Amino acid sequence: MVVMSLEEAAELVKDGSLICLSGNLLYRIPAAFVRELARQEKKNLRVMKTAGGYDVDLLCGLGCAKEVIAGFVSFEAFGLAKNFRKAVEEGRVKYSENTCYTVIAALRAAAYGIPFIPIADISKSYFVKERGFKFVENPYGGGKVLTVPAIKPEFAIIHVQKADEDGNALIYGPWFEDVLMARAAEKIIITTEMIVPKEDLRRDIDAVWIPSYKVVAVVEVPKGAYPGACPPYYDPDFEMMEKYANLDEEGLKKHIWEVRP
Amino acid sequence: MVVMSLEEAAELVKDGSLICLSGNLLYRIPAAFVRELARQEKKNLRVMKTAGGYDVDLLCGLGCAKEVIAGFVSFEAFGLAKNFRKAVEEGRVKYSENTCYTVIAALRAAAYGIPFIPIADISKSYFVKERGFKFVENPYGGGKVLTVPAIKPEFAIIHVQKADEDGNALIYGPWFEDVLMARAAEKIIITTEMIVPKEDLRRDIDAVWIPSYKVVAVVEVPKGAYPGACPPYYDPDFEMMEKYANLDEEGLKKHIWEVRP
Amino acid sequence: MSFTTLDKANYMISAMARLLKDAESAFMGVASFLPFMAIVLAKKLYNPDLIWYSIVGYNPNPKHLPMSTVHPWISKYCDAKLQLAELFDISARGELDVVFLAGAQIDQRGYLNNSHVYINGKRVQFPGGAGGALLHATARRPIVWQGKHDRRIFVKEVQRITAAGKPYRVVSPLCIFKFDEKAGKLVVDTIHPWSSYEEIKEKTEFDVNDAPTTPPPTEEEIELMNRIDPHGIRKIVLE
Amino acid sequence: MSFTTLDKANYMISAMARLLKDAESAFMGVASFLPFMAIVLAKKLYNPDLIWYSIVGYNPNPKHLPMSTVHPWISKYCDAKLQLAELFDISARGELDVVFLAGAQIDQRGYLNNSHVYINGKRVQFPGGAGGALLHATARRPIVWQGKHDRRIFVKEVQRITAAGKPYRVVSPLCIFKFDEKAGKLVVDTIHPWSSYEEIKEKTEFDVNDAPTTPPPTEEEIELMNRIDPHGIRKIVLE
Repeated sequence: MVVMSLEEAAELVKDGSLICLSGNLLYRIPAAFVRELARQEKKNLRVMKTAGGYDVDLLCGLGCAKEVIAGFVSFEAFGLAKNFRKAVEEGRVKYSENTCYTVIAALRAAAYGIPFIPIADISKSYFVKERGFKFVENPYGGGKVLTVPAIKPEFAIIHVQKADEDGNALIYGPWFEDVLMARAAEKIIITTEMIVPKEDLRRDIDAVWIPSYKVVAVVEVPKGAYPGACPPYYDPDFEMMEKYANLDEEGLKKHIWEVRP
Repeated sequence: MVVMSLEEAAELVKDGSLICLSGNLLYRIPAAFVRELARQEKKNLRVMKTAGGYDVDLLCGLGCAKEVIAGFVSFEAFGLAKNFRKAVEEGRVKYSENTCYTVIAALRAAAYGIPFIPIADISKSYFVKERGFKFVENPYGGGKVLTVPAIKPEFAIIHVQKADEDGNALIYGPWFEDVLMARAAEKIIITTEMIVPKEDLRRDIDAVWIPSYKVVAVVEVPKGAYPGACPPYYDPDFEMMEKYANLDEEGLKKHIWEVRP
Repeated sequence: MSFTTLDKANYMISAMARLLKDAESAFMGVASFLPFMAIVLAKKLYNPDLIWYSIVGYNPNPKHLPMSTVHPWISKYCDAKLQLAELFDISARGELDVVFLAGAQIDQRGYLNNSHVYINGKRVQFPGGAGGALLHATARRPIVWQGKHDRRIFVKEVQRITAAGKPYRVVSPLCIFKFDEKAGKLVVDTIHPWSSYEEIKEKTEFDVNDAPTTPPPTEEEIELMNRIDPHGIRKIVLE
Repeated sequence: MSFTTLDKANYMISAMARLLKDAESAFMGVASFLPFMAIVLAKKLYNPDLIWYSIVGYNPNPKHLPMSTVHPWISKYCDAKLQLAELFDISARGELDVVFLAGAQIDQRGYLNNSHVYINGKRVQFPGGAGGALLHATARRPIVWQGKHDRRIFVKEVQRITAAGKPYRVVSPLCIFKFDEKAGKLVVDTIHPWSSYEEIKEKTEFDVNDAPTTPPPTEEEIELMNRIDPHGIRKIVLE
């Protein structure tokens, strides 16, 4: 049983940690947890995700992140992620640009306990060199193969629909990279719309893909993905995103205290 | 829409094909399909699976298989897989022994479209050399890493609880390697306890992990895993297995015509 | 004849939908209103068997154009689960037919920059290329699209190669390019009726050619587009 | 005092269960009646937090010993889904604590042969080592078990190395070995009360030593074993 408060769970994440965030763009993001990280004024976080938005932007805008490992950071219809963009342009945040595919490859290698994994040849892309991805000779013949080294996040922070008090967690609908990041990370923090009895999870066993063994915290946070969506419970709040997209740093500081949790 | 009869589906598999079979031991095995392969007197099949039993034994005993790529073939409590054993001992079938882990690694590499994949160091195991698994130098430092080359089955033959007429397929309970082999194979043949409308599958979407895009046949075969289990519909038939375990070749020949489909 | 922004969006969508007539499968990345509409159109009007790999599931059947690529509206009506990772694997295996890719900068070779540029030594950051690097390199027919057309976007050579590959077509608000295999570069295939060779020449950094006029969307296509997107969200892309 | 086959199975199960008292996690392979019983015992009596990675799911809670490792009885009461592939990854990452492995041949180094042997030039085929090659090499504490004990099984050197690793313990129907790190080989840790140094010496190809007697199962353990396996299926292993 690892149930705790949002505050306690966020305290587990130390300055400088490499964290991986669940969901994609505005879908099942651990938004409440990210706001709590910001309220606790974390510093030097390294944030990893295939496609970030609100979550990555907020950590960049409030000085919590020093590095973003991702393939895409944007608000889509609501424009560019302004705070992320500014932080990168001003050199306060390092954007370790990947393609979503190489973020996945790095997580796969970590999940499998192997030091690197071969990938398709994308070596014309500028970031391949910048990230230091290397070729190896295919030992079975056929020439050189590009590879990606493992990246093992310290924490996978995953917002789900339901979990039990040990941290077995259920995801309805698309997973994005969440189950993979749970496999790859050293530790898992689950925020969940609701904590349910084990029997309830068992009845839905085919959606329960995060076993508890690495879960260090389970936090019940209804609307924990807000302003993102957490189906079937709520859709994204586009009005809030429109407002958020125009916030400056002062506005952001207010935002994390106004929008609770 | 790729619905067809068991006979038609089995005709798609040509002599010499590399096929991968679903389930594990006595759980959700494509038993009816395997019997039909035997009734059609297929030859020189290469059969791949982590842990086989009835299915692999039957194909070996009736002269359909020339190679078994697996980590384990047995009837557990009902003894050794006699027909498999005899065929291997007499040199009629080549047992390309692996460990279940390397079968999975080979399927992963095929699924990811990469020529090989690093694995943990198991190089003291005799079959590593026999299978030709090779080391590569880790390009990120730290010495040599063992690898497994991709194996791409021509067919993944998967028995499931429910599928729609296009071949989107649902698995309740453990997957074993079934979803992975679906990803790795060129083509998928689905045998299913029942064909259901798309709307029914959608209501159970979190269990629908085989998309139709590579499915070339969907066959409705109630009790298609018999004498294996297909929960929640039926448990394994241990009486039949006890009987089966003692069949000689003549007995096997009768068995495939007596047990229908 | 005058064309509204909506008309222009409709032309682009219709053109993209028709490119899918013989497609086996299609994937669109994030933030892709026009490809979303094109895929829905193609599936309803021209190619019911088109496989749509979406980020939130396999073969979705959305009723409306949502404000986000990952909106729950889309995931709700899928035929099966699909992980983004698997979509990438499909493309890495050479099994993905059409992919729609946006380009903040697009060059004559068909290479895309979605990373960043330096303007007067100052870095201007884009969102990143999402899945583009892999998909452009491995999908059979990448279709590149852009809601704007000017000399900073259609450049001779991108400042950073985010994604390299040969586009099947490049759809802009002025014209459609196709890839000339022999010359190894983009050539104009059709010009939208509100534009001209002269305008494209002026607004493109690399050399362009004259070409026939892009055929208009049909009544049926327009009706369907209005049904999927009654509020004209699709215009945003061109604004 | 005389011991039935059931008594002997109970001793072996009890010994294995006690080895799990401080275990973090355990996995058993296929065809493993005794480890199955030991894990259930350990979870109920000594170590409720023990994580049980099973082939059919995470932390199952079966009521009875089934005739198959993958029986639906087991998968029905799991806390979460688990793929065999993931279990291997857990072990490859060095995160698996105890694994139970069977050995058709077991040698002094603790290496296992589950592949085949040649007897008078004739091949005798075993089922294969299942997941053993990886698990023996990477789990923290492999526990090897065997239902029989003779000189063809406990050999100086296995004819084929299916799985190499250092066993934490080897549980046989005559005794329990532990691994002597310094000597790099198995030594007898305890001898079951129905056996003796002399018997083990006679039935083991490699050198053995005398050792104290294996403690008996408690009443509580026996009662629980009888409840999980009222028909005594567990005897099969020793027959």
